[in-house]
Amino acid sequence: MHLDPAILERTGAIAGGIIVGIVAFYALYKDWATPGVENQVFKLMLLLLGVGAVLAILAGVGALGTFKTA
Amino acid sequence: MVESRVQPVRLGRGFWTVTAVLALLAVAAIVFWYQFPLERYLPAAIVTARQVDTLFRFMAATGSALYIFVCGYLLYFAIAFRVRPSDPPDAIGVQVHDNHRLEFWWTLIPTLFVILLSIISVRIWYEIMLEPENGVVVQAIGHQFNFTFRYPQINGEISDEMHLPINVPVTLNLTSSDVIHSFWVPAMRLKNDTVPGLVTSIRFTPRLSGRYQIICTQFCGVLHSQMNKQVLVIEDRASFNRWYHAMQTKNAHVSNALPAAGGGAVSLAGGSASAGQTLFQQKCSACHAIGPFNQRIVGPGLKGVLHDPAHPNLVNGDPATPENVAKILQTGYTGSIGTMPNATTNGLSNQDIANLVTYLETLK
Amino acid sequence: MSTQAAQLTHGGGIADHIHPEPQGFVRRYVFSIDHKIIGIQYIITAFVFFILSGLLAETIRTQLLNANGGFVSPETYNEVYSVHGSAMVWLVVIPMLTGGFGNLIFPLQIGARDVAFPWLNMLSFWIFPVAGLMLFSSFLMGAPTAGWTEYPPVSLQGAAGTSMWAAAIFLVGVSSTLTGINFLVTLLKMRAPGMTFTRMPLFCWGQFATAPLLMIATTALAAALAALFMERQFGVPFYDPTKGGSPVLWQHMFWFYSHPAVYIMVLPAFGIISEVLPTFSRKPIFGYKLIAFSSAAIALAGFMVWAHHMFTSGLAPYLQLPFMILTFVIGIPTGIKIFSWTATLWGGKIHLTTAMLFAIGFIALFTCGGISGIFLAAVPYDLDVHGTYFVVGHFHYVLVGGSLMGIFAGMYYWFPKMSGRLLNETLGKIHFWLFFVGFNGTFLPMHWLGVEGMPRWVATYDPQFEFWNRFASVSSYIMGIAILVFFVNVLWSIRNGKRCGPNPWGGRTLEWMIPSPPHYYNFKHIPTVYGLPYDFSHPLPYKGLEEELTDSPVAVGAH
Amino acid sequence: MAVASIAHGSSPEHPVDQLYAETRELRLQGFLLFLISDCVLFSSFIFAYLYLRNSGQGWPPPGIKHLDVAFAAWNSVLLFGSGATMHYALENWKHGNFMKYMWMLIFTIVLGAGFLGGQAYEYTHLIFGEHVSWWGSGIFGASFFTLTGMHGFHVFVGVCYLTVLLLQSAAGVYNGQKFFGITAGTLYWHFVDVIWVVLFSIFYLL
Repeated sequence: MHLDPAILERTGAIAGGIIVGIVAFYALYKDWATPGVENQVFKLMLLLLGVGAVLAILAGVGALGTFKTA
Repeated sequence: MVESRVQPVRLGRGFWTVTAVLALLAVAAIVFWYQFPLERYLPAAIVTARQVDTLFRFMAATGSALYIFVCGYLLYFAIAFRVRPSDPPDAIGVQVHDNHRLEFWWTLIPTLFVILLSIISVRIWYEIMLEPENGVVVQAIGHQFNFTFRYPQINGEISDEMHLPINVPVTLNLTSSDVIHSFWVPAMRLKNDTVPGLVTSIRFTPRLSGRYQIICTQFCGVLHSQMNKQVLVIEDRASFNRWYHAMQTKNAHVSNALPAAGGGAVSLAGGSASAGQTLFQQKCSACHAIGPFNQRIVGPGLKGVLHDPAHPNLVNGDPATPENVAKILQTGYTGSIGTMPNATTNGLSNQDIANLVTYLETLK
Repeated sequence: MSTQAAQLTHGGGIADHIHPEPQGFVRRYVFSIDHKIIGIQYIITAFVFFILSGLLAETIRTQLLNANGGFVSPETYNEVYSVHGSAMVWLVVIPMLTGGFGNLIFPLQIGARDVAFPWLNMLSFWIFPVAGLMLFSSFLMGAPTAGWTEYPPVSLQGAAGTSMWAAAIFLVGVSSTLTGINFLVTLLKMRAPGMTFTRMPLFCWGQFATAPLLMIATTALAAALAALFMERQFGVPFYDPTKGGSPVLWQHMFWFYSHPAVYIMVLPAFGIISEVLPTFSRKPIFGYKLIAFSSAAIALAGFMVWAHHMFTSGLAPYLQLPFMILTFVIGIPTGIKIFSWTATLWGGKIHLTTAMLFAIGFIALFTCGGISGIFLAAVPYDLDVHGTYFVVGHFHYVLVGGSLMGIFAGMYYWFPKMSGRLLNETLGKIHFWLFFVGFNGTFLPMHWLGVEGMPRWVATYDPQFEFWNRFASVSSYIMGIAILVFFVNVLWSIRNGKRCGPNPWGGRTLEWMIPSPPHYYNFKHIPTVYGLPYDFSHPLPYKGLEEELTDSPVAVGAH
Repeated sequence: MAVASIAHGSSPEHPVDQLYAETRELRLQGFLLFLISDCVLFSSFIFAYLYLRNSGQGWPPPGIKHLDVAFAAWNSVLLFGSGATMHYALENWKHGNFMKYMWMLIFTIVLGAGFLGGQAYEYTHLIFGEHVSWWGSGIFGASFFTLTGMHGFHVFVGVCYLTVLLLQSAAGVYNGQKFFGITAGTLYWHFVDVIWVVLFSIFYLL
């Protein structure tokens, strides 16, 4: 049976997105109390990273993305 | 920290005298600006021009008043408080750091002035923007280096004078065929840029008949300084109509100027290949080579565009016939290989299109 | 960047750390990492470019002597004023005020031994002359012609030099950005103990307000220039409407930089004036906090008004009003500054030295430029005079009458600190009066020329304007003579000027507490600061400066 | 040896002195400011892209067949993942787990390189498959290739920098107290990630 590479990519995106998202938000939760300038920046970055992961998941399930996928 | 240790500030008689003198000067300046006969130097050709003058008088009056006070005090202080030879070398001035009441007032007064100025400007801005829309519609197109004008019922473009009837609202649509120009009539106190690929419009009502210079105020190339030759003629309704009909008959043979994008097919009869060639150099050669299809500048090379067995179809898929080429020239093209603007943006009349197609046919 | 400070890796804290003075001419004066030398390098280089673009300016005025021009061809004329404008803005005023006086003075004033990243500092200096030469070399391949704003699409048609122009300005931008980062870190982290922000001299406040503008706004310009370069060289469509681009996009990106740039060019000058006035009127600056915070306010608001340069550009009408009103609002802090300076003179013991004359002249001329700026901010009036000589008059009042007068004030004020000698006061006063008269004669008539209908960027003009243009041209020659006097003065005084002690003017900021020229390490002991410098009735608010003027060796810092 | 140098960080040959602390402060601030101005650079181009996109000719422009969102999402996940591993690289360094740190760093480099490979594949597909080019495809080609190319270059620089970090840490350049290089690398890598979050959403999802 023929397998569309897009399916693989989407599954990869969803799975990876979930992992990265969990990791990012967990790290954010763990570092929440850390002091210091760079740690504040790190937290912001982790937050945005989590957002990125969520976006990747949404794109993977096809909820987002105006261009029609292949 | 600044210690607000304000010593009692004694302002001597000299200070008050100077203040009085400056006040007089300021009043004089205000009177001057409100009496100054601006329109003798620069007639107010349209209705809103006088509003702009009002704004100018207000800003000039308040501005000069403020300026007189600042500079007057500067001068007076610099002279009155200079070190005298009698002073000991280590003499110091009055050690006053600040005076909150004074600072409060000179923060509040400019703020109030700014509010007042904003109100006045906004009102006048509205009067300029809300000129009536129903009126003569004229299009002015900037070229390097002149303006051309299009009227609804006149074919072709008029390039020397722009006539307008007095006391009739005008909507002037501005665009450009090459680079940014700016359409300015000093007597109108109004200007707007003519931006290629963009149609902006200004609305106004002529109120004073006469001949006024049209000037380009945006640098547009080598001969920018020469781009002030054209004239705006404001005249009474009767002579305007006379001019209008004269133009209609004069341009009757010229094919209609503005093809509605994608509108009726162009008559390709009577195209002149030589005219087309010059036109091609001016308007097309920037993007199209006279070479084989894949010799691209931006668009494909056009050598033998109508006679190329390798490319029986045009880029938009239509068969390569003169009519379809004319259609592309008219409506423009956007596709994977790029974008070509339509005849309006390129400033091509149907006659131009006919000339171009005839020229392209000669390329074998 | 993190490697730039790598040489500070041994010894005590930075404040106590002195890297050994390099020996040999090259390491000392050419590739120096000493902020004082770098500052002087900036000033000299900027003055060289100032002479060049000054000559271009005189070329412009000579061309405009006659209504039909004829001195140079229109093409050349367009190249001349474009390079004149670009060079004056990017190669003269900005480097002089930030890289030059900034480097030279503010580390001394906050009691630091150098800027945060000395090597970065050297790098940003050496980028600058290279970029300058690139800009002027564009004459060889056909210089840009579309003015210093280089609006597309006409700049896309420009000669090959336009791309060179873009590259050069991009480099200057890189240099500015690095300087901004460097200065900001220095001001945030390297102030002497006790030097709180409300005790900083106002020149430092000027730099402190300027640095973020350099750092942020300049990067936006870099993007715009990169896009222009790519479009010109590789045909990547950003601005060309026939390929879907938008010419107005350039205007947004350009002015998003170039309006803050106006404040980059004037805030440090404000700072200089705020140093000169109290020193020579023997009186604290009036309303220190108001002046300091209004600088910050101006810098902040400067980011929100760029589109007031675009009222005629086909901007959506509803966008015009907010930009107009915000621009009016900027007038308030500026007005406050002007009033405070004027009030500083009141009840002083005013020494009318040349520096002081330039400071007072600055206030007079800058106020005029500010008021005509309000005119231009009002949309209805801007729709009339935008793109005319009124605008030319306005920004020359702000940039020449403002920034340049500030630069001259700074030169006369700090030249002793650079060289250990005074500039000649007599020549100085001649310089000032010639310059003041010539300046007003040149730029005042431009206002009514513009109102009556003389557009910018013209090589020939309507004969009705001939009289006032001739008047302006002749006055501009007087200005030229004044500048000549200044350079004669500098060259003469470097050798023969009266030797001066550490503090010829009786200034009270930290740079006057140490020898002139200062030692390589600036301070033997980093002083502790106890208050504002400007209070003449109090003893100096510094401790730990006792040995600065003795021959005792510098005591701290393990090498 | 490197391990040792972490284990007892302030060994005599690595005194943790006041100078280092202050220098680190300066470098940190300078580096953050540099990232800010770099961010402004990206923001300007992003502004340009959104401005052109909304300049009224419709989006996606005619002739642009499709951007492969599925593939892009998958590729982005690689980069985001590398961000997470980089974070844990720094964490492990701080807790002195040298080997874990090295592995995390290596993962980061591999994932980053993978992302670059994916982008290269996407470019070739667009250029040769779809005949979309940087200069010939109107504002789409211009903004897409300029922005993603700029970002790709940043990723490339990051990969090189992290490789250098890897070698340096192997050679024991850093120790338990002096590891600003690693902190800076992490900051930079996070920055590159976050920029991609924005680019991904505005180009593929918007």
